[in-house]
Amino acid sequence: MQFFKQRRKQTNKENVPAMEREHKQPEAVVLSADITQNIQTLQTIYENCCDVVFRSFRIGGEVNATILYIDGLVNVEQLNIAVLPSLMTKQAAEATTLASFLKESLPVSSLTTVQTVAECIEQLSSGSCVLLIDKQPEAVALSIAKWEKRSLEEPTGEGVIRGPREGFTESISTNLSLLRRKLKSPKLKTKAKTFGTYTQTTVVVTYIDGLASETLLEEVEVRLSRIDVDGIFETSYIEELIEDNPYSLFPQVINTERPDVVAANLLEGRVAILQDGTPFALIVPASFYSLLQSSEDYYQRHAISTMIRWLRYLFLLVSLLLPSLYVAVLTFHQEMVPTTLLLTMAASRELIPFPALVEALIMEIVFEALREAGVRLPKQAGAAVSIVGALVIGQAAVQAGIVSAPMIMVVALTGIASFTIPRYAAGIALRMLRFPMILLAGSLGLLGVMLGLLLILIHMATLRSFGVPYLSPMAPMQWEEMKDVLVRVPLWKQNKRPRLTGTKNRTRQAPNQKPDPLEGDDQLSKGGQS
Amino acid sequence: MKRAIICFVVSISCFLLSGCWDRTELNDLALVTGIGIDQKGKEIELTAQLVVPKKLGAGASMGGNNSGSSGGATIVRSGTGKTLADAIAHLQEKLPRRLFWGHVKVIVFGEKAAKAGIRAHMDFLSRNPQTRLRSNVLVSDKTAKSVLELLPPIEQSSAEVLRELSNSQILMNITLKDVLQMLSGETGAAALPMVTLLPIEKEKTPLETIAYIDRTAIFKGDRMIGSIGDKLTRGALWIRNEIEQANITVSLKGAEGKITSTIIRANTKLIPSYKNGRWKMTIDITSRDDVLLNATNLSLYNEKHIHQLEKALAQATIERVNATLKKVQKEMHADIFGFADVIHRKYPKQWNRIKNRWDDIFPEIEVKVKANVVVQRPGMNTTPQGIPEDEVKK
Amino acid sequence: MNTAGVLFGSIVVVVLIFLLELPRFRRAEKKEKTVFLVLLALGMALAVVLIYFPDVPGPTQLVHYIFEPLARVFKLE
Amino acid sequence: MEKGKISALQLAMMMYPAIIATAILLVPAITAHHAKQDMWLSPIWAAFTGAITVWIAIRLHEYYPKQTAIEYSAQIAGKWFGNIIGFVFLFFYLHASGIIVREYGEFIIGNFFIRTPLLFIMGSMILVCAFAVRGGVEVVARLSEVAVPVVIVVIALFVIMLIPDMEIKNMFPIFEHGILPSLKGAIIPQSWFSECFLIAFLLPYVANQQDGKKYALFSVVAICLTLVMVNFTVLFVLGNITARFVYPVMSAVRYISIADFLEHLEAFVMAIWVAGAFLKIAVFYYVLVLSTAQWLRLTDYRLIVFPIGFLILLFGNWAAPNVMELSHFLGTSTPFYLNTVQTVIPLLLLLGAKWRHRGKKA
Repeated sequence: MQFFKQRRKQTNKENVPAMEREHKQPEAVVLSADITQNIQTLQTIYENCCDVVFRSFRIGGEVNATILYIDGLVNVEQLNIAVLPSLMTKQAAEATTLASFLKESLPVSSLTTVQTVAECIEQLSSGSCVLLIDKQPEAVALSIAKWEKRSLEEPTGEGVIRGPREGFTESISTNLSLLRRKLKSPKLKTKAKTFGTYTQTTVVVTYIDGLASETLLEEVEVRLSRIDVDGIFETSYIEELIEDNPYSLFPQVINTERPDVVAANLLEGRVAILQDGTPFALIVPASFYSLLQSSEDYYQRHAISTMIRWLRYLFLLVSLLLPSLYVAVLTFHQEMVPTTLLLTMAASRELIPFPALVEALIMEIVFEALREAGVRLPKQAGAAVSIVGALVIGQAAVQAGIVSAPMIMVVALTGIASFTIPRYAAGIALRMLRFPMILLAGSLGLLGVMLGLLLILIHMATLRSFGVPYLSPMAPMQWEEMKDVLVRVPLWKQNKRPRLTGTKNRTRQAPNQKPDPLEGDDQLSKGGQS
Repeated sequence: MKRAIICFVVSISCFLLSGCWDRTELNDLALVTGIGIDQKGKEIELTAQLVVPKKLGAGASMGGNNSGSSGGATIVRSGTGKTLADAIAHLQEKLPRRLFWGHVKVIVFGEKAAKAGIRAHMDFLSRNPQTRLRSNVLVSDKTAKSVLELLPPIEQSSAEVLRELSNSQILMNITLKDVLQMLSGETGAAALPMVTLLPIEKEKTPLETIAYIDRTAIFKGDRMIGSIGDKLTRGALWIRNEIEQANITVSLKGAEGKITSTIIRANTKLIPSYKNGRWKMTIDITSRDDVLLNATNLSLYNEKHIHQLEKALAQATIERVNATLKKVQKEMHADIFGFADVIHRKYPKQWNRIKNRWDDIFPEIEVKVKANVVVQRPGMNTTPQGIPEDEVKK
Repeated sequence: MNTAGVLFGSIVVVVLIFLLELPRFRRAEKKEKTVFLVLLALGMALAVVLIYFPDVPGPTQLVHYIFEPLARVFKLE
Repeated sequence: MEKGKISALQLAMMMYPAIIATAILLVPAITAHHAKQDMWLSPIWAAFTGAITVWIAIRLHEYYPKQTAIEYSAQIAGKWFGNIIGFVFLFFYLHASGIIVREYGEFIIGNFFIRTPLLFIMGSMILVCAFAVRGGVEVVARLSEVAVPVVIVVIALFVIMLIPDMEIKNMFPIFEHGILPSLKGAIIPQSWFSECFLIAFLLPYVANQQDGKKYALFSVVAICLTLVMVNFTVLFVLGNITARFVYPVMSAVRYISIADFLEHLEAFVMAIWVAGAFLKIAVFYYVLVLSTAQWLRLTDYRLIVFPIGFLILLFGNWAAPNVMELSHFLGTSTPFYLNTVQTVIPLLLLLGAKWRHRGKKA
């Protein structure tokens, strides 16, 4: 596929001369039959780790054994009540083989035998207990992990009025279970990988077999395989390492904390990347319009969703252009404003010491600062500083004659407009772009605004996200796809999957599902009720 | 990284370079709402009516403590020079702010200036990229300055007053574009609305009187040759098919009192004809009216009375049109009705032959006026109100 | 605008183009490098000529000279 | 060299602004000067040239489906002579781009930014275009798809908003002096239509070749209809003074007034028009850069984008000393110039190609 022609050179990694990255050599050691040696090896590895517990005991009072676990990751209660007693009882020694004994009498569902020190460490980190037994060249890992985690909550970043209210949490297994509960088909594939030399973070690539195209999957694999970092704490790390244009302001990947969004996108043939430790999942490929869609668009009535989408597109332009248009009109094209309005503006600007351009810049920067402060401030103080604070400051600034009243309106409207964009990442990109736009408007008026707009469009037209043109389906035009961009057509008309991602299996549902009581065999509407 | 720095430096320097050039702050503009052009001896005097936002702001934002000084939001400044551009340059010298012509509503010519010719001024006004082709053009019976100086009690500026009056379509409504079209058209004549100053009332300052449109200035070529009053103007509007609002009052035979009707829709057709080397023009007027006032004792539910009324109305219209024709066609010889265009459209070949002699031919054209008035509704009353039932003539 | 300013400006433009394209320039083939440099030099030379002799007849005059007789035939004025 | 692919629809979308953008500004005045009240008819005559040029380009394309005009002229006319034809094209497109940029600059400065230096206005536009051209044919095509609908909507709005001020009587008498004035008025617009030859450079990159012909002709019709609409509007509004304005459309836009509020939209219309002009310059610029690279047999054209942009800027400055001379040039010798390069030379090439392929096809 020609989209992927710019596949990155793999040479980068080899060029680096055997980096001083810590080698995994000591852990590659195979466990020996001597338990003391094993314990010693592990103790040196876990030197100065107070949370690693070594508990020695005898199985059935005869065989030396040690159980290792990391405090806080393991269900100690189960260990105390179920595992240790059954190991310590007499019968243990009477069993024919150790393996059969463990299988028969340990009340733990998942048992793994491990051969190497490295595996031991991996099991310990993921919350298993490792059981070392004397004279055995292998250990047994009992997975009785349990750690504190957040319960399911409504995602705060993507609220809906109608729609499922559960969001992802920081635990990957919970997230996968949420997803699995929505897509019960075995075609939902989840491929795990581990990233981060130190963090050893689990990253899961999920897709639906038969819907996601192989080229896309392959591309995701290739890009992920290039990642070699020491730690990953958020999917944004992955995003930054796999996106197409690292310099762009625009997000080229959708991030969401809603399982329903991920599930719906998987059904359109996209690929999702989940990561342990963060509620945010990545979805690729993204197009600009997919960033302007909210999951609720599909849960509300279609006509209303269509209108709300248009409103969103309008306010997208407002959030990008309003301050620059204001500056351009006020300093270059005064004839455009109706006379009465212009006179009102002139009257309110009469005592303002700054040029309109400076005024706009000051106020926009103040607004951004207030927004940022609102996010960072402790919750108790945050509310006071937010919009209310802005309004109070604005009112005072107008009365003091520092800023004109129309400017405050423009800034407030711009700020609000940028929040109508459902994806925060896209909204903030446009908010940042309005600063260069204001500067352009201040130097070339509407011409400058247009040139700036063209530059942004050129950039967007050049962008691709995993082979999909960023502006599709607008450009390149796919009229068929506009049903989910210009409008949101009713569900019974969305019979085909999007062309760019769902090429493998185009048909989404049975045709002719438009409800039509008079045509169908609906008993009630035929007047057949007695 | 290096490229980022270069891009940043370049964009910043571009921005700094362009700081001056065409950027003008609103605070540095003098907003002109009306232009007056007068002839002072050999020189042109240009009067600009400027809005002072400071005075507006006092009324608008500070809570109306001194908003009583109504109409004081405009001032008038003049400059003189050999040409209009010269005069503007002189005017600009006297002002701390840059003149801004983008909001010019009206252009007023003093009578003297109009008589001296307006072509050069028109050229300037349409050449300037700031002025609007939609500005209304008027002629003042005194100086243009005296009109713009007025401080109207209702509107913000006298320019606004004149524009509203023009747009109300009772008399002529002529924009800069229309003037340009008339001047460069085949007719060689133009008609512009004319402003009259009302005499000053007692106990009022001279600036508190009002100006209103009640005449029409007739131009031949680009010079004003005379003017006609409001009645004749109506006649002209009838012929030009521009009548929008008009009341016609007639009295009927055999009844005392008068009936006034108002025009709902009117249409005029000019039909030229050419026979034996003579040009004839038929003016065919059709109008639909409603009765507005009935001071007679006639019941308008009688068809006979309606016919009578219709005839009387038609007659009144014809008389009005004829009066206008007499004055404008026969005395002034100015084709403000667009006869030339009509003939040109209908008889393009013959037109090319008579084009150069049009000034001689126009006064000789025989004009026949036909009017057809249909009264549609009697208003809210059936029989006349306020008289006993038996006095009503059924 | 004064000539020195324009001259300085065009030098800045040429240098900027060169700097901006430097990464691509390094990777390019020899032929492309030559074409790139020749085009830039042409531009600079033309800029200098235009700055000092702004009225030097250009392509427009040439074309006009060739085709004007035809225009006269069709009486386009 | 160019690996991108465009669709036939995108081709049409690129052609439309490539002709409309400047045609809509200058042509109505020149047409009105010759054709008076028959000016609305001229674009229809003019469109024939467009159709012929498109036909020539498509026939040539059928002979050499994978090559642009530069490449096949070397094949048809031989290496030495073909290179000369290639150079004529190069020079023409450089000169034409310069003139277009100059027209753009003069329009912007004459109407809006009187004190801003011409070089700055032209330079900023060329810079923006250069970024688009570096993105390749796909980017230019996508930008047209985004911008052209907006341009069309704004033109339609402009017509609709002027309806209250239209006077249909302005178009009479039709054919006052016969059909000749309207034909004469068509000479200038038809040369604009000959710019359709641009498709000869873009057709090899069209993915659905079969539809190329259909969409190219469709585009010619759309351009023709737009010009007719615009001419009608200008004629109805301005009447006999149309020819007296340098940019009649802009003067008509100035006249728009709806409810005392929607007034003076010219700056807004200018901004949208700039998008159209951008596309026109970008398409010409792209063709110029691509042809230069092909003529010199380079492997990549991206490196020469900026140097050529600098040359275009200089040519724009060099094109004419002032607007009057530019208008005079555009009104007199331009049509013959444009037609010679874009219609006559391709026609000769087509004859040559026929001769070379004689007897090959049944």
